[in-house]
Amino acid sequence: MQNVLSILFCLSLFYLSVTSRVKAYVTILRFQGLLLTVLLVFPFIHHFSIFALILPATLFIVKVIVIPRYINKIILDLDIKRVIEPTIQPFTFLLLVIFSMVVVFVASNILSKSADIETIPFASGFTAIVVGIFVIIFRKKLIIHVAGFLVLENGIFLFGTAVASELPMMIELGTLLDIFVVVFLMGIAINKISSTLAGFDVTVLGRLKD
Amino acid sequence: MFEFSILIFIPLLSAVVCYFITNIRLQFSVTLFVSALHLIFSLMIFIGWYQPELPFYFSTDSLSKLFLPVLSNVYFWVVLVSFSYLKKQTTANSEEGKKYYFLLLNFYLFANTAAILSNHFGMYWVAVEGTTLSVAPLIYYYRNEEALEAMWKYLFLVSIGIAFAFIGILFLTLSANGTLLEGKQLFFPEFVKHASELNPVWLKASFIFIFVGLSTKIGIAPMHSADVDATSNSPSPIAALMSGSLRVTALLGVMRIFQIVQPTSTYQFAKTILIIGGLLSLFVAFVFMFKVNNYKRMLAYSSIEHLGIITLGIGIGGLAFVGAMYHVIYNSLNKIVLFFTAGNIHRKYKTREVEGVSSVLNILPWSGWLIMISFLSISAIPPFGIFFSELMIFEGILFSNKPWILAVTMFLLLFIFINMGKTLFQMLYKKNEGEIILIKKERFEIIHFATIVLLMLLIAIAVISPNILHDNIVNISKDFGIKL
Amino acid sequence: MDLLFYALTIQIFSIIAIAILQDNRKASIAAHLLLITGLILGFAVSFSTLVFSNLSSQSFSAFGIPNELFRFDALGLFFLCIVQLVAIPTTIYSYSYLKHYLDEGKSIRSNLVFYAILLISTQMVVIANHAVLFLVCWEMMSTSAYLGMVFEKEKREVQKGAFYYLVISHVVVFLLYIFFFLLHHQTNSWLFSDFHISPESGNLFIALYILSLIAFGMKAGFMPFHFWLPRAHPIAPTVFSAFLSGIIIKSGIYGILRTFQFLNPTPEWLGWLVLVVSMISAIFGVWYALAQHDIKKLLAYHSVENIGIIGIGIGIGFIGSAYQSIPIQMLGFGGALLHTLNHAIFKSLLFIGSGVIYKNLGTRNIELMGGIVHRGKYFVMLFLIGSIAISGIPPFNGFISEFIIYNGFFTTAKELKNYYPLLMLISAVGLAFVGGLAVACFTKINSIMFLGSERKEVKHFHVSIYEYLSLGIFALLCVVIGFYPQPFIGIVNKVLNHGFVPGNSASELLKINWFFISLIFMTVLSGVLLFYFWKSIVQKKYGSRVSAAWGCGYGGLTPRMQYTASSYADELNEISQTVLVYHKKMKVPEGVFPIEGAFESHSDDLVDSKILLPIFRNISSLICRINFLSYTDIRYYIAFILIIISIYSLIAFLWN
Amino acid sequence: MELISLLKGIISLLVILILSPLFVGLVNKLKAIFTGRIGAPLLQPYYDLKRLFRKETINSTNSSFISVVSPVINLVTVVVAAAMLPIGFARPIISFEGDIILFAYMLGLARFFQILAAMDIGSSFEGMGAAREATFAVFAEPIFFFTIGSIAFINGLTSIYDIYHSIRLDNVSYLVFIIVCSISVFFLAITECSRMPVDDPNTHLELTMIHEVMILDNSGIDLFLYQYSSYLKLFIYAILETSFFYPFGVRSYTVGVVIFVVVITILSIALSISETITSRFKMKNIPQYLLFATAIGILNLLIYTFTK
Repeated sequence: MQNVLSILFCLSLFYLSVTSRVKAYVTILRFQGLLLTVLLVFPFIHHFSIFALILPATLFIVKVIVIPRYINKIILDLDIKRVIEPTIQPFTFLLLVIFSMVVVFVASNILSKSADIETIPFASGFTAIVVGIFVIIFRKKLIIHVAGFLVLENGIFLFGTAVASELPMMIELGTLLDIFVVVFLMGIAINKISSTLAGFDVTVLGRLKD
Repeated sequence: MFEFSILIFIPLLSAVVCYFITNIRLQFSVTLFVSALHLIFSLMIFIGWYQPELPFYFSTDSLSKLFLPVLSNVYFWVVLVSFSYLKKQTTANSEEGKKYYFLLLNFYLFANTAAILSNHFGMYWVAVEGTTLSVAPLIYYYRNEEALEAMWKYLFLVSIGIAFAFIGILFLTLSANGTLLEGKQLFFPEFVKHASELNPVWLKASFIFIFVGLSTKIGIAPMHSADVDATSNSPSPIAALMSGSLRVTALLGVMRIFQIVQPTSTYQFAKTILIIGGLLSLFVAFVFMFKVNNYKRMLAYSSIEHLGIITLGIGIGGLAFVGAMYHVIYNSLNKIVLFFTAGNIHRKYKTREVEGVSSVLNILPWSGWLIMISFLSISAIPPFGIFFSELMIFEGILFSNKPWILAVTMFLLLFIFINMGKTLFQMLYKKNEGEIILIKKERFEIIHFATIVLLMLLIAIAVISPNILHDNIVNISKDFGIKL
Repeated sequence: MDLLFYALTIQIFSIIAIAILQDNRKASIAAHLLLITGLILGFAVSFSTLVFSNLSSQSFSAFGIPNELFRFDALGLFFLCIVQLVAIPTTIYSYSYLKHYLDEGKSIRSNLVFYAILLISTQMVVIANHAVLFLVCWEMMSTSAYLGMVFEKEKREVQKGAFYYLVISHVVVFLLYIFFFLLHHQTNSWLFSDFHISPESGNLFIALYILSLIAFGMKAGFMPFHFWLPRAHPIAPTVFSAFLSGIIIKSGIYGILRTFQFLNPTPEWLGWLVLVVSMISAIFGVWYALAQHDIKKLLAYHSVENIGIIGIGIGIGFIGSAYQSIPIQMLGFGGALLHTLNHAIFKSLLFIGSGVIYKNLGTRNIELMGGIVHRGKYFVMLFLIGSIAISGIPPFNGFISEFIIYNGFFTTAKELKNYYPLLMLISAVGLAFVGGLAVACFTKINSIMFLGSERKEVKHFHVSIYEYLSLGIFALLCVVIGFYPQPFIGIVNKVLNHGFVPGNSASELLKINWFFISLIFMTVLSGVLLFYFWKSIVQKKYGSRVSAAWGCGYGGLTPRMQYTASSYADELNEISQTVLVYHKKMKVPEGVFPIEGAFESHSDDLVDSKILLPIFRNISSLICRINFLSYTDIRYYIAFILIIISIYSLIAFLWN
Repeated sequence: MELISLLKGIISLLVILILSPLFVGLVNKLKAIFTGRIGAPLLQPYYDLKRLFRKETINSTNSSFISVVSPVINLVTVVVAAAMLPIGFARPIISFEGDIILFAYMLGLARFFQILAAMDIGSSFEGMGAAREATFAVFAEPIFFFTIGSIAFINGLTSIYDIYHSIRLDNVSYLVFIIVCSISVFFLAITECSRMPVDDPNTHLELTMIHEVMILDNSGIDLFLYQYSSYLKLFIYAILETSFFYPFGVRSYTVGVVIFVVVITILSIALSISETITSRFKMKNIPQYLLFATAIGILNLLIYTFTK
């Protein structure tokens, strides 16, 4: 089951790498959030407890509802153009993603010998991290950068579930809170940037140099 | 529980208070009170007048005992000068910045204290992220384009770095698989206890990720850029806060994982990585000192350099490690002085470009002489503390198994000194033609008082060298398995 | 020894006095008084200890201060005496110097504070016994000297030269770090009194010596490390350049002698190395000096020369210690020590004199001076005494120390037969050559600056009583040591006997017939006076008058027709053109109605202008071409994270 | 015994003081004869001195106390230097370990003041002379050390008296060595006393002179002192030269004196001949000339050191 979800996750990453619409990113973020929630809820089917549901609930609220809405709001307010501005061809990007994915899978397969880990969630989580970085590196729009950052965070989350360690709930919540605040601040920053610098991609951020 | 509330809850509380009261002066007094309280308590804990028993996820050991006073000292002075600074430093749209200034400071204190006192990787991670979040708006105090850009870069890059650190932490849990620690919590003490059983492959990976991730906050090259931007564009007290305490807090995390790595087979590897990082930072500082034309950036690079020296010292180990611990203290003190005085100059000349500044010694005698003296002290000239700590570090390097590093370090430091001196002295001495120097007294302000006290402290600690400090540092090096 | 620390404390009080007293003049008076009292007291204590007490015990306990921090052995006390002796008149001069600036309404507090710190730290340097304390005092000395140097900080060349000096002292201290680390590591102690390493330790021994020679030699200004002197001395305020040249460069000598105490016996080649380097420094130092027109720069190069002469003595001493020959060591080191004292005296005299001239004429270019003798006769006499002394000409103190060094040559030749006479002879010839050049140089500056008629109209020439006092004290010392050297020789002998030249019995220094020499000098003096009276009587009888000089029948001689400094030195400079980087610019008047012609000669420092600066320029241009790190786009930053992580992982993968 | 040797010393000093003008006169006379003139009488120098003594002293308007004391210092130092020279194996008055250094430096003192006095006039003629004097002195010093000094270093003797005392005839290489030494001393003498071909004592072209031009503006008693000390100087170098040629091993004072007289005459003949047949060098070439003399000394020394 976990593996299935992970595969879906990877598919979402592929879609991410070929799509050229800003909206699609938000949808993908929603989708991934949903996947992660399911992934968390899944164990509780056997032994149910309200208390244990707090974490998935917050996850759902933060990652599926609040953050995507917030991003959408920013996009609408600043009416950012619908198309992203890639700095390389989508095809090349896809190749890059596939290549890194293969590398990650092979590597994690090798590594799984030394420690027992479910290869597929682990690898797909890691791939998500790499892809997130790629998105940030090869896209210009700041909002897309935020999306990339979120993809990366999702990857980390998936990967965290994969390494089968239960971090205490308090800390999980703290993590979520942090992510939320970060995104919130970034949103404000983007607003400011678009207002003061009249633009919302990295090319306007070139003042600080020696 | 009492001291816990003093150290962690009261800052949070006062942050809330600051949210509700609008009067800046009142906010200031509350914050100052809190900071003084914090300073007293951390000193008492450091001196060991009583052992605080802290709740879950928190505890004190020799390392945090050392780092806590560093934090609260820096914080205290920053708060002390902040009020006069805010009064003077009014740009067109820094009003709302003022509104949240003290709130964020308090929140920063809360988060940073939590980070230092936490004995759990997860808690540490959350707290460090918290410091980032509290500092980022403070960087944006001036509400101008540079500040905005700096804030964005800092926030974004550091968040990603922190994310990587989180991956590192996860790797650490992985490395614990199949040992007693499996399924246990990520407490440092347990890990330190059973370190030898950890799986080396994952341990290596986790060290790499945590080190690189936190480097974005420490400012280890090549992840230093955002740090430099942030330090050079934030208001001076915040810059002092960042290079004085924030970087050190991030360094704490690296030292924690280093402490875990120490008894294992990964130790040598970790040392090598640290040495590479330190040398890279030195090199970066060396390169940019040649072309820097903005004195606040210059100071930022200088703190890159000194964090690099500290990392190098930790990586070398032995006497260099002890030197590095001393260096942490002295560097934080010295950085405050430098940034405060630089702030004065900025306030007078309204520019950060070196070209725009001239004959400071005549126009601002106090600040001019103070910045000159603090420059001399940062470039390891006695009787200031840095001299002694660098002495230790150098000797440690010379008698480690890689003495050639000393040659490289000295070469880089020499050129850093030359270029920094050239830039600074040009500012201090240069007299534009046709400019009439009228020797007028600069008013003696709280900020000068603070800097003078700090310089005195810098000398006093070095000359008196209190036993408590020395013993504490010896304990730390014991924890790190260093035989002296 | 407590008294000595009281003396130091009194000097420290001067700083406080400056801090608390509001009125500049009061502050300056109080500070100078305190400094001078402290110095006199200190000198009295150290001198009496050096002379009267038997210095058998290595270290005295001073109140409170534990023994190992300070140490009052013979060598330290000797240098302490030199420092204080020179510091007293310099401080007296400093008062009138600063008074001059006070009248202009310039703030002198900072300068005074740094001067006080400089004095105190320099005195501490020579008595420090703990290596770290030594380093601390050493750095404070260099740094306060720097801070004092930038007194006239608005001037570009002041900033440059002073900073140059600061950088050099930074390099020196880096080298000293390594030097002391190695010693510490070897002897497992920080105390000078415990440092001793025998040549058996092979490479370490050599490495230590090389380090110490480079570091201390750089401070002392041996060639090729002399380049900072001619830059730092001219721009410093006179008080500081006098102290710099009189004392601070001697701290390098002190260091080298200490090193010898730590590490002996020396291998012979080391002695030769030192000897050759010093010979080069002496010859080319004075030759460079000959090519200068800036009086202070010229004197700076003369410091290089004299350091060279001291170094020759040390080299002889090293050779002696290689052969375990006591007489050679006595003469070599004795000559070095005495010349250190002498040079401290007359170089300070000359620098202060140049300061007086600068104050009155407002220029340091000797081509614009002349005829000062008609303004200040006694001043010129004092300066002349210094010049004769520094040229090593009898009957003043310069001759005495050079005489000892010559005797060192003779003794070395006598003691160690085979090819030594030849080598020693060549060295002696070198020293004689230096003497000749020095005569040429000092006749040049004395005659051009003082004699003849005024090339540039001198408004007023006033020498204050304080200036006369300090100059007078120095001149008196020159004369006394020249005419009656025995006691000083005795002191030097004592210094050498105590913990320097091991196991010495009958001293070669005292064997020299000093009595006879001073007798001869007396005869010369009395003879001169006698003949002078006789001559004046004769002149009364046959009359004497004043008339214009002979100009081939051309009456209208003007000051500009006098011989110039550059033409005076031209023939000698031509000979070593390449080393001196000596170039002339000449505009010959041509045509039927010639417009005015022009001529100027100029000499750059070889090491400075041809080696160091190009290297530095190349490095900086190279570095400024590096810009792979200075991207402004955040995406590169993130890419860096990815790259560095993969690199580290690669390292981890390839590990062992 | 002590007293007698002291007496001998005083006598020899007196001899030097008295005979020095005569030597100059002798040289000039011989020169005149060689050039086919009758020439001035033998005692002409004495007459000159007498005349100058009577003249009125004239100082330049620019001159200062330097030019007042300089002639005196000049004379006194030269006399003291003269007092270190042995004549016919009488121990000179001043003789101690290392007096060879003092000898050289005493002459240095004389030169120092001579140059200053020349510059004191403030005319460029004297300037030229002074500059040349200084320049050539720099190269003359080494010659002195390479000749007499070399003997000192080889025998480990540092007193002029002992040095000459130690001269032996026993082995040939040493003899050769001594002879060549004497040759380069001859060069030295020519330079120091500014004779041909370095300088022309009786030219009257200001631009070409060295010593003469330095005292161009002096007169009366000053000139008297200068002249007398220059005569002394020439004679001193002559003695340095002749002392090489003592019949080695003879230790009798009278014989020594006799031979001294003989050798002095021979030397004066040699000097006058050389002055007759050579002509002045260009100023530029004089350093080469001096270096040549030095080279002889070095070569000689090398040969001697490595043939033993």
